[in-house]
Amino acid sequence: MAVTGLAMVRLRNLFAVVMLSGIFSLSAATLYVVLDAVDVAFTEAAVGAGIATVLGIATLAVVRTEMEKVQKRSVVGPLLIVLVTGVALIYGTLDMPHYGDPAAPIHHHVAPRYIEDSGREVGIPNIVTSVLASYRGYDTLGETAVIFTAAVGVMVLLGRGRRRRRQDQREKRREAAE
Amino acid sequence: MSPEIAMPLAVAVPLVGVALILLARNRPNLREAMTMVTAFSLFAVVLSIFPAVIAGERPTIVLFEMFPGLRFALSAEPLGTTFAGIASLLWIVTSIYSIGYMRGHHEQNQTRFYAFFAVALATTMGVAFSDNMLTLFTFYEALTLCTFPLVTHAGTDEARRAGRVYLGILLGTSIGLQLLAVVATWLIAGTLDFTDGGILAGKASDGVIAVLLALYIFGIGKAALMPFHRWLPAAMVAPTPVSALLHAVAVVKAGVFTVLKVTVYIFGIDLLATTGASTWLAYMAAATILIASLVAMTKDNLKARLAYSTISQLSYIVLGAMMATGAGVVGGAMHIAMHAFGKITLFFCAGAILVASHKTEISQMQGLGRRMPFTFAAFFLGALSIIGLPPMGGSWSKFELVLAAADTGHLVFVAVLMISSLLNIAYLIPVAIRGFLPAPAEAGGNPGGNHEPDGGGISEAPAFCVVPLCFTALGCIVLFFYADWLYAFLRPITGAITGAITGG
Amino acid sequence: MDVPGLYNYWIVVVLMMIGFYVVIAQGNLVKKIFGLNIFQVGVFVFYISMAKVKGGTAPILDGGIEVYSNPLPHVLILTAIVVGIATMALGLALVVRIRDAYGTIEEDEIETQEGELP
Amino acid sequence: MILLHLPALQVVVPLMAAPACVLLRHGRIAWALALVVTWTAFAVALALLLQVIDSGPISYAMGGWAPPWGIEYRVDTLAAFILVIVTSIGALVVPFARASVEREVASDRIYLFYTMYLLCLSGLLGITITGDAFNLFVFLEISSLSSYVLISLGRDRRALTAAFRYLILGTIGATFYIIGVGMIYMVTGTLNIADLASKLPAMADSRTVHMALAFLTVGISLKLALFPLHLWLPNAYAFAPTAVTVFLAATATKVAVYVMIRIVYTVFGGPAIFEQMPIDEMLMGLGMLSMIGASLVAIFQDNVKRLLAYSSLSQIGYMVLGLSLANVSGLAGGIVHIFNHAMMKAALFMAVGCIFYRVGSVHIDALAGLGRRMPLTMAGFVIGGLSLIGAPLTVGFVSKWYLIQGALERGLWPVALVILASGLLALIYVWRIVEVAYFRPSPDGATEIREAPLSMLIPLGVLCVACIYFGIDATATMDLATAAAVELIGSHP
Amino acid sequence: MKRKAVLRVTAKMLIPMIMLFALYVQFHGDFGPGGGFQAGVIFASAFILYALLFGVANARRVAPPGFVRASLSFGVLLYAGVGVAGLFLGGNYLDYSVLADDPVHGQHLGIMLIEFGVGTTVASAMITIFLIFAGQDPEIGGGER
Repeated sequence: MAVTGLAMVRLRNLFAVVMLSGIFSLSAATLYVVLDAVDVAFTEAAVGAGIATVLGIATLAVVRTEMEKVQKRSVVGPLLIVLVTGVALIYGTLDMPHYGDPAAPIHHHVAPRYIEDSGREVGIPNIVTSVLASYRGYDTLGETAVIFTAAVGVMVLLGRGRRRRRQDQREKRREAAE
Repeated sequence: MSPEIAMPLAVAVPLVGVALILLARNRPNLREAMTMVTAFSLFAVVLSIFPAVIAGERPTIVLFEMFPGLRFALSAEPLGTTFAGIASLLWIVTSIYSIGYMRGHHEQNQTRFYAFFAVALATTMGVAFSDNMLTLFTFYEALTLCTFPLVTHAGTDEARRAGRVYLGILLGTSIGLQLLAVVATWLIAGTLDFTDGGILAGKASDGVIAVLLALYIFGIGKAALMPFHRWLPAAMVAPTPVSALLHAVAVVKAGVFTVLKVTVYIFGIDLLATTGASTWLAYMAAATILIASLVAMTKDNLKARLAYSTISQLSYIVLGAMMATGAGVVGGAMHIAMHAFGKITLFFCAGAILVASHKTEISQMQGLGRRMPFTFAAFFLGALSIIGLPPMGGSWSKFELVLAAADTGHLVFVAVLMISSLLNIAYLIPVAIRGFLPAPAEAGGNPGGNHEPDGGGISEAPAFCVVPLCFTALGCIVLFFYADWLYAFLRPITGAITGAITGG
Repeated sequence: MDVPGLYNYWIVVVLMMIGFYVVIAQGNLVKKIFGLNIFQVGVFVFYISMAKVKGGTAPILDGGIEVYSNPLPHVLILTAIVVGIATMALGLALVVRIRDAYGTIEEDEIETQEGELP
Repeated sequence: MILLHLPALQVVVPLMAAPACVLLRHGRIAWALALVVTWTAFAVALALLLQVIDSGPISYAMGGWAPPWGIEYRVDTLAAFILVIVTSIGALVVPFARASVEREVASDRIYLFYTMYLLCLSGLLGITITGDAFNLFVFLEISSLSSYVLISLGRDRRALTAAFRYLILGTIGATFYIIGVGMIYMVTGTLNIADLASKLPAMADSRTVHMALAFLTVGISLKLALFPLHLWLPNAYAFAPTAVTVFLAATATKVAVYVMIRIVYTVFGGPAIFEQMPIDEMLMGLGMLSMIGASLVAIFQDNVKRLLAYSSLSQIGYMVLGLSLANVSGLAGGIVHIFNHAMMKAALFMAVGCIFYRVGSVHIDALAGLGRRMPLTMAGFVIGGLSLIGAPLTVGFVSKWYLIQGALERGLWPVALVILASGLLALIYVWRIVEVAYFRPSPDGATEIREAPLSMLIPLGVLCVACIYFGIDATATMDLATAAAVELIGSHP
Repeated sequence: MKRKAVLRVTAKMLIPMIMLFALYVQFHGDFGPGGGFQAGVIFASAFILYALLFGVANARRVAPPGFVRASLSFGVLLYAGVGVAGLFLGGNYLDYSVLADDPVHGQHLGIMLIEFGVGTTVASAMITIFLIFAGQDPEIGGGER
């Protein structure tokens, strides 16, 4: 995955970047399966590898730009920020519970109830679904609202079709000229 | 009418006047009548407060609570009542004068002028009757803001620049220093009420007291203590009635009035006397007196010269307060009244000269006195009062101040006051004398000839201008004879001292 | 994937930082959006890996299985993925509009054009 | 029954109204719906505030699942106060927006505008009211996504790049936020804010917790545009439609400040964590830098909207400074400044909106002579400006007073001086505009400029009256803010 | 166009399958991985496939924008409405237990309804977004704005 990511930094062909992003998502999805998160993997595959790639390609087709231009800017500043952030994160990990440690606090406070009681309280086997839809159903309502927002947002931004928009702009310019 | 009602009314009356003025904006005569009615009613209201104060009462009224624990309140005590009385009396005079001046000078935007003038008076009343430092600060700031449109009245680039200086220094000092001092006082003392004997005694170390005092004294930019005096000469671009009432009486006196209030009721004279925090500020004031007088001598523009004279005179009052003795404070307070009458006369004269002859520079005024005898006579009287010569009111306040200086043993201050009087003579009297000298040859040559083409147009200013300035000039003389009464009226403000001594 | 200790997190950090770098260092708007994607996926992996319990299985109740991985982070990340794709769609829509308005999707060129405006 | 469910209704009503707007597909009807909904929300917020004052914090379990398993809605004094601020501004902006939006947004987009507006409002309300750290993120994204769209509706093409920049930085901020949340979740096993607050003090010296705080702070600082993370804000405010600018300037950054207060005080226990990590000093420094730096930049702006945007940056500095002072006066000053600044900035931007409506420009030169042509609008501007400067009898004075008091209580004289100096800088940039409007003659041919329509003037007037009323009688707001601060810090002075 | 014939025929067979799968994911989410969100995405991808092969115009005819928009809103309203129903039945917001006599049954019903809401919104959102992107006029005049 890191290799894919690094390749994305270097490549100038945007089409390839979008494709790599899809591959990146797919490998992330595989990783999720390994980590027992099947639902997440399913979603990541559908969204990250599917929808995101389609959108990316559609965008590239619309903006008609395949190659990124060579940059003149310095990379030192961003690199420094990234390094500082990274080091901060690593520093933060030092006191974290070890990976896969069953004694880690997250496995002992809130989660056990979901695992132990959801079968009785909600009555469906997929714990993720019961948490998603019932215990934390309100988050999911928010999530639906987010998707709704995005869809309406895209409608607002692009809904009129390009030709109409250009007409508008021409009119606006004419207005300004008057 | 009970004084409790009268105080908020004193603030409200001019504001009602504003509404009336705005309503009558399309009919100049009615509009000016409104101003006059308002001015007279205000004076009546203020007068109605005097008996109670003379009787030794301290009527107080709480209007509302501003922050938890901090009230917005008004109260009447001798210092404030005197100030309110002078300002409201002189507003009547100035209103009459304004009519003559504004029309004679064909000023624009006269409605705005009268409206903001009335607002300025309302806030001045607020300053005078404030019961605590927060209320005072509020009115103080409001006064700055509502006089800004008056300063920039002309709307020219010069006026705008002057307006910037005006606002910059006044708000800069008050927000930058005074507000800090007020909040700090609130923290240290737990109250901001003006209390006999001060509220800070025993609550803070000498060092803190000294810093606070400096913040106050420099933060009260309206007192024009150097180096924060630049706004006053700048404000002279305003129409002359503004310079006369606001920048010789209301605004600047609001400044020194605040200084006195802070000295007497926040710090307490005793505290200042024992810590000695004020001594170096007294030296600052003394320096301002001298330097401003010297600068005044170099100014050829009459209003500029008067402005520097005002700066110098204001520092008398600051000096009086900073000497931290009863006599000094009372002398300072009296000087508020005395200087008000004197200086407003001088400004009225300057305005009358401008209206009649369109002359602003002293060097051009040679010979004008013969054409405008009343104006120049009044100027002469006003000048005498400022200098402090009997039989003018100014002599008493100066006498008190010198006495106080001698009492405290600071002979330097005695010397400064003396030298300053000499300098006053040097920069004021020549103006009057020059007016009575023969006009220069090119201005006509024949002193009696009113029909010469050059000087012929100049005669006495409109009656609306001349009558007020005669009135105030006479006022200077009257004050000389009634100074005792004023002294007795003001004396209780130093009751803190006697109170401390007698244990009451 | 049984890397002991904290190495797992460190890999995540590297992923995140690659994405973060793309976002702040690259001038191409499309690339920025996809960089954001990588950055977020990094965070997702971080959450998911903290949910893993050694020897656990996917949190779907089934008789006979005792150890499940923690379902809560999974739920959170499901939501976060949705939010991510929503942001991305909106971002790309903006890119299209910017391309219309400026004729380019390079940050530098846009900045030069804006610099000419009052 | 309805009283019990007010917390849920607070957010859900506007949230449900948004899709309804899409279904209606008509600008005016959508507007009317938005009007009804925002005023309802305002009423709900007021009712909540009264309940909280009456009977203490309210906890509402979403879905009937008790916290920490379910999502909790928690309304304490601070949250109720912020809800009132957000909904009141939201309610006032809608009447104002009708004319303004019809002028600035294409007619067939108007119903979508109100959809977005309602979503943004419900997002902000959700952030404020929620007692769950992750739920906060979800609503943060609702409000952010909708505000990106709202900003991009501006007429100038720079609105697009501004929205894009905001999108990138906003998403980075949100991602930092979830990294931080992830870390604290990892060490505590809970996402509920109250639960976190009870568990975190025990592990306050963990490096993970420190870094979590750092990431949360940076993430939120991005959203609230604290210097030097402010780059997105000026253009976004300058080029968005005016109604949007009014709303965002008065609410969005305020809610971000609220989140900062929540995180630092409620979750991490306020003053205690400052002994572990010098977050307070860092915030104080940045706050002061914002106050001075942004004001200095504002002085040199010729676009009035941009000028006000920079002024917002500097005012945000006040709030951050207030929270970094970590004593009751300072924090209360910061909190009350959230309220006060919301009112004054909304008034100022509304005044600018009126000007734009009539004049068609917000360049400073276009304001020449407006004091005469649009006297009411300019009077509103002056009142807002005076509040910004902090003149007595306006709201600005109140917050400044308490901030100075807070600084002095800590013995930080230089900080007090910085607060005052920033007020003076505000004087300069406000007065530049006032001078042009009142003392420069209007250009020839501008005679047809009239006063703005009443539907825009009334909201402006209401805000101006509020600016003065709450400046004169600050007891109510200060009592609330002080109560909130005491709740956050504990009773020690 | 003819070269696409093979693709089209394959697609005609595939699309119903995908949709069926979507429905399966939608309602089987209780037991295996999946749920409304994933189902919505899969459903949308079936549609996208259709649009790619048969043209956007045809796709528009299948799913008129007005209809998509309506179902977009409907999903959110359904979800939020379930919550409100909970309120009226005496529970807290989004409390499904009160929806039926038996709490577990109520939970089941509630989850099914909201998952359906999510699915509807997600599918319509994805379709909307895709159609709009695809609907952009591909004629760009030489890079000028």
